[in-house]
Amino acid sequence: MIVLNVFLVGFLIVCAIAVERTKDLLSAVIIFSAYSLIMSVLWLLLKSPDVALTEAAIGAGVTAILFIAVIARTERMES
Amino acid sequence: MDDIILRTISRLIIPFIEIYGVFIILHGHVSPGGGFSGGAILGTSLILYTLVFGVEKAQKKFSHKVSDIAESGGILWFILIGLVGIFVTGYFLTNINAGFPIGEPGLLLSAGMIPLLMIGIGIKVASTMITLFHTVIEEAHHGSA
Amino acid sequence: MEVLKQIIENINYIGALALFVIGLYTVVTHSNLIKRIIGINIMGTGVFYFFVSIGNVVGGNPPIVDLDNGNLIYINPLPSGLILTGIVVVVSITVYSLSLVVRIYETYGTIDQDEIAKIIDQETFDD
Amino acid sequence: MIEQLPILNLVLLLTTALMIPFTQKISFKTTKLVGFTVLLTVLVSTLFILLHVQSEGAFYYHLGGYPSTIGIEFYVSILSAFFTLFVIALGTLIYVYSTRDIEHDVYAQDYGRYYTLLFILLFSMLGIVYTNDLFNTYVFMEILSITTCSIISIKRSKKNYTAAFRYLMLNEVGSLSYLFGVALIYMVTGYLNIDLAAESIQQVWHLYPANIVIALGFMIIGVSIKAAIFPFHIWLPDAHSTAPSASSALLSSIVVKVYIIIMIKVLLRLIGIDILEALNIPVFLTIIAASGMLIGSIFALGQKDLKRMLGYSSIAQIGYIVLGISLMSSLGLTAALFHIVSHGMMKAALFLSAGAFIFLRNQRAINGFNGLGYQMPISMAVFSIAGLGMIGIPGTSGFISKFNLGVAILDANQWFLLVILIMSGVLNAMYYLPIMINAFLKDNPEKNRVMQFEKLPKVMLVPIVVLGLMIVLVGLFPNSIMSYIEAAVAMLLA
Amino acid sequence: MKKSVILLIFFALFILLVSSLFTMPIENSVFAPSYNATTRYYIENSVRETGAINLVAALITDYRAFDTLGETVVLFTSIVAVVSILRVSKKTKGV
Repeated sequence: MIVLNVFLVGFLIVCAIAVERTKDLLSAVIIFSAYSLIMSVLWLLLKSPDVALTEAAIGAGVTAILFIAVIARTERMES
Repeated sequence: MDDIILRTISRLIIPFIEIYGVFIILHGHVSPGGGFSGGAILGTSLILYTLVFGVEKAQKKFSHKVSDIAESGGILWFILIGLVGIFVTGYFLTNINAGFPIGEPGLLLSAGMIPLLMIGIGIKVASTMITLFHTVIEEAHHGSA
Repeated sequence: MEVLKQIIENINYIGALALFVIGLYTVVTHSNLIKRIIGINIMGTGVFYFFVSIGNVVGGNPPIVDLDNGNLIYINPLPSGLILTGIVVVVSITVYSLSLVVRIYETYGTIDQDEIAKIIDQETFDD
Repeated sequence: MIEQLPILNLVLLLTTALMIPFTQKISFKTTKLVGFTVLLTVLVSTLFILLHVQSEGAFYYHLGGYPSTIGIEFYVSILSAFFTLFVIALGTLIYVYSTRDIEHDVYAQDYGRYYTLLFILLFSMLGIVYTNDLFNTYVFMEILSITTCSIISIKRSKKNYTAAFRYLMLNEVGSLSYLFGVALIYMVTGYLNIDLAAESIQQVWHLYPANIVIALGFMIIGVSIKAAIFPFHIWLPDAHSTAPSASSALLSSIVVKVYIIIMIKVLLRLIGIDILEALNIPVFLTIIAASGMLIGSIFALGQKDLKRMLGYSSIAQIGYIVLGISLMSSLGLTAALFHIVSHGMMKAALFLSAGAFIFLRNQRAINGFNGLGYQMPISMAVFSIAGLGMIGIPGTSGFISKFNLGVAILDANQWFLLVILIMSGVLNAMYYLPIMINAFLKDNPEKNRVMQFEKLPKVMLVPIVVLGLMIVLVGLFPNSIMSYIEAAVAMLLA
Repeated sequence: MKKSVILLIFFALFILLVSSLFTMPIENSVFAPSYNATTRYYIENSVRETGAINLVAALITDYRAFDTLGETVVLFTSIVAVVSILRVSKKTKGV
């Protein structure tokens, strides 16, 4: 279990740095969505199923959809 | 987006998502979940409907008028339940002491005001999510002002 | 070796701090407005992760009472409850700031802070 | 019954906010009347609470009837009772003013939304002042930050969007820093209730000093960003100058002060003076306050836009308040709390009269005030009174607060601070006096020097005049509010 | 150049936070200071007092229901704020 935990945290930090580095905002949002999903798995490992469920529905679902809707209305690349 | 596969599949899937959302809201006090996650799932089903069938059709199902009532109503419902506590015991948002039936722990019909509040929160969250999505995309449809 | 063991045992806290700092860095250094909003979200999850980690108990059970077995150890339910509130709050802020971004793009034609500052300077210079 | 008044006030304000979308459909006039009635009711009941607390002492209100270890509670002390009265009184005046002023700044379709936001704003400020729970404070802080930004952006003009966005981002960084501090405090104490956490901090302070130090740092920085304390003030000039006039008055006179109340709660009630002095926090605060006082005034000197100048002046005045807190003595705190009230009244008067100039003449540039005193005598007179108060001329409330601050500084034996105080006063005079002199003594070639009757609508004029009278009355009879403030300080330092 | 300095500052902040982390009570056991009498009270009494076996639900909608009220108000505020800048009503369209 602890190996999975360390692995997921490492993945999480890589995702966060990737979001920070990516110039393409759409990819950044999609990576961020994956990040939220990993976060919800981690919260499941920390035995908080309520928070995990909420994060999976709100963080990975609704937030990502709204980000994409806004990017569709503005510009996609970061200069 | 007029695709027969999308339309058929989403017609099939959306009712299940909605039932799942309602299930999560109603079982908030006996299993993980509750108003926030269930409401978000319910909202996501309507977002899916909007994406497949377009804003106009979705707004016919969920108009501004309905969303106005759902948003104010969710909080007013919360306040109303809180005020019951004030009238009975003198404290805001009281559960058992205000006379809400506790039932047998572990069953669906138990825990006094908790499921009632969860329903209010669920409606509120679902309507907020869908209204926010409609507001953000609807103007692109009309062309920028 | 000792240090590595300590790090692995407390990886949750360290990860949370790392996310907090990365989020803050993104908010401070990036001039793209959407990137900043994502930074706020990362920072928020970092804080929430830290908060939930405080409530964790090694070998504990999820905070759903098992009525048949009274001797279980449960984790601390309070941090989870607080974070449920926190997640929804951050989503609300995100949505509002996104709608501001939509309007900023419509009026200035860009969502880059530096370019907007240039346009504003130009306008005040013209006045 | 009187114990339930705080929560009933909150519920009343919230219900009004929720009902406005529906009453607005009936008629906008009824909405305004209903709002005014609600505010008057809340004002009267806060007054009752204050009188009750003064005679019977502070009381706790437990939400849900749960004791303070497990539930949320309100702590209605003389401090919170007095400041809720202050918030609601100023809020009511600004509300009355805004009923006409919004026609100038906001589209007709957004009137109802503006008042919804205004009532939620008042709701959250009352909540922050009453609550005795760290996480509950965070929730109310978030409501407050989102409403303050949206009453700026509701004007729907170009600069408002960028100002509101920058404000929102900094606000959110501040909130999350505060929440991180709360997490660290919760980690070592296990309580979110301020009193219980404070007791526990006194015990564990030697065991886990790192927690307390980092938590204090993050919480103070978070609140400082929101209160525009000197190095974190960058959002304030834009936000205050672009917002609708009524919103600027609200932001500058009440909202910023509410964050300072949170700061006082965290510093004095949660952490306690002993730990603060062991960590040398007062010295840091003094440096921040002194540099804020000077730099805010210096920037204000160079401004061409009236509202922007008032914004920079706020930064300097917040420096005065922080200076009073940083002295950590009962005299210093008295001066700080008095200056919160007096600056609130003066800044509200200044912003409202500035709004009046914009409303009637569209006059924002500082160099265009020649002869305005003859065209708008009443608002200009109130502007002058408030400006003189900012400089610290005897007879205004500003003089009393500066005098008290000076006494507190002398008591603490810190002479260089007195020099800074006087320098800041001189700088204040340098940017407020020219406006008044231009308005009353300089000729305007286009208009003759005949005193005209003021054409400002009555609902806008009355709040301005009331604020002007209040500044003078508090300046002449400071003891009327000083007794409450001294009781509050005695409670904080006990 | 400026960016690398900022990066260094943030890295220093991270190192500072992590190094002070090891003096904090991070053992994650039932003996941690945050797992105090209040937590035990919630675990032992919440089923009897609220009837909900999900402790988190009991917390957010009973013991600390006022937080949840505040949080629904945040949602309501956000929607009013978004609508107040994005929605263009039919009457004023084109303004």
